[in-house]
Amino acid sequence: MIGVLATVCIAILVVMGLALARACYADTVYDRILGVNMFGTKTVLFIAAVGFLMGRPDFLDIAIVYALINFIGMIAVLRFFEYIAPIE
Amino acid sequence: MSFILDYYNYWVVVFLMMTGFYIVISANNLVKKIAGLNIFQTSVFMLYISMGKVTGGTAPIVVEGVELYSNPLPHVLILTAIVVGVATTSVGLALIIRIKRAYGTVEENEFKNSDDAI
Amino acid sequence: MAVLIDLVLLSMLALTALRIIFLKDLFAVVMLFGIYSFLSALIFINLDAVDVAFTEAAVGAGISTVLMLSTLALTGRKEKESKHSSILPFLVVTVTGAALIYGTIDMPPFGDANNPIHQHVAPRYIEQSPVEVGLPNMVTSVLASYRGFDTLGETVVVFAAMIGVLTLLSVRRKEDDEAPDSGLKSHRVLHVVAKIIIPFVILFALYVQFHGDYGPGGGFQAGVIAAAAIILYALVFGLPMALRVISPKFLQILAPLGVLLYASVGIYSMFMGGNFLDYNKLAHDPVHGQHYGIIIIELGVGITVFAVMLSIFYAFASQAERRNVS
Amino acid sequence: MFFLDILSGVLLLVGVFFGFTGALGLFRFPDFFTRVHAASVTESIASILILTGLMLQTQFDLNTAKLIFILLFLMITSPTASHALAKSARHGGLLSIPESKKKKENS
Repeated sequence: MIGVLATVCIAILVVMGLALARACYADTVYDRILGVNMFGTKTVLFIAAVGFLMGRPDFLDIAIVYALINFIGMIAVLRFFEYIAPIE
Repeated sequence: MSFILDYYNYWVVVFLMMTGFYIVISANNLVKKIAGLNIFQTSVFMLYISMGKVTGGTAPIVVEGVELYSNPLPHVLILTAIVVGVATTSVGLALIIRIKRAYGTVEENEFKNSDDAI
Repeated sequence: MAVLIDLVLLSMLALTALRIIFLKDLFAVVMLFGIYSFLSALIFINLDAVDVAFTEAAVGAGISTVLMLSTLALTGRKEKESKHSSILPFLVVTVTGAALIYGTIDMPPFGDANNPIHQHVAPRYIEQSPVEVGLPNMVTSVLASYRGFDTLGETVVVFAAMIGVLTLLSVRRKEDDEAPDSGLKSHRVLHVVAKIIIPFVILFALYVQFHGDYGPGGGFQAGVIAAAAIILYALVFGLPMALRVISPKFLQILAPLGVLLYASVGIYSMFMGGNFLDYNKLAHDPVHGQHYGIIIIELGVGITVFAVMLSIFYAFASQAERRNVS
Repeated sequence: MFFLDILSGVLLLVGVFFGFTGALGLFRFPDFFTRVHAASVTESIASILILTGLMLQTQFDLNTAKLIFILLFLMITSPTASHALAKSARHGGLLSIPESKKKKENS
């Protein structure tokens, strides 16, 4: 079972890397926000999986905080984006 | 090989610290400087936490059947430092807003020029 | 496996930091900074510092990002090209970095259980704190009991930061209330969803506050999460609505109240014949006394952090909104 | 127990596969709205599968409850976030590929 969990963790890391690349090199602002959002969601899954891999799955509280902060960050970005003049 | 494994954590921390330092001294924009300062600060946190880690240990919350725990002391110091760090960051950002209102810009060389004019 | 994950996360962190240097769009810088905080919190989890990861995720990624975004709303989004050459800063940084790396070689190896740092007070905390304080979470025991005086100081610093921000920026006054507020009014779905999840977030904050003795969490994290719930409300429904729910005046009373609650535990323990913040004297049984003391001071910390974070957010957000109106 | 382990392993691997396709979609799809589609749809299914797979690993205690809470939270917030993002992009004047083509022809 450890093997499967390790595979899952590494695969999620790869997905996080792709999302990070999207967030770093994006054509439009919205693509960047999309990348950041995807990164956050995958982080939640990663924390959950890595807890089981390390044998101490009682730290799922942190995953909840991540999910929450990811959502709030997203809303804040959309909210303040209205105020910031886009550069073209 | 074991030499690298023993120290790579510290080296990456130094790299991050220097990245933050570079942004602080080279960036012209004050908001970016604050971001650089935060990167620097986080790398210091990481240095402390790296020192507290014990290989094979686990998080310092008691469970049955575990003997080896990581050092809880750096965790305590850094936990409070993070909250204080964000509080000081907010004071810095508030200062930036006032600078923007007073000088009309947050670019370092521009308000230096307008200071000299006075 | 832990080493591999550590390496991958650290290299992602390094890449993010490098990318931040070259981005001129400050909006993107702030978003990458959010990712940076998330990544460093992941590394803290991997290095067994779950409480720190909790705080970093909530404070670093959440509150810092929101504050920086609201500053950007006022100062503009684009960084201007610098006319200075970047060679001198690069040289300074390289020399400093080389010196620091030279310094790390004298450090004890990473993760060795015989390192000097693990020899002095840490064994006492690890072996004795479950007996003396009676809590499974050593970080909470050390934070609230052994180093309680230090934590009182940190709480006062956070409170002082609130005073600093409020002297620099004023919170929106009543007469501005007439101003049209855009909020995220057109997002109907968001309104419904926010209404559903905000109560759960506050419930979760209470869980973190009172479960902090047994798992990761405590006053600092709970205060921030509760503030985040109200911040979410303010973002979705507009600042005036949030000001009506929890007024800045109320927060300005709440913040010193938390600090006073903390300090009064210390004073009370002095009256009971102990030292300042000596919880053993709070009850007949020392371990019970420790429990009472820790619960009360964590509550004080939580109240202060909640009030401070929220009033700082109010101060920043009302600046952003006022500029939008004029 | 053995059966549960296999089931959980399958769920985890399939979930990761979906997550990976979503990340590829971020790069391969032609315009922003299709990319949102790729990201948000796979995100939901990947979270469901991975978190359910992890739930089967627990002893059905507090951890299971927390996983269910995370799952519910993600199921509510992640589609909402995608929706709000797409809507903002629409307000901001971002066009899909057929629309921008049409605009070019008209002008």
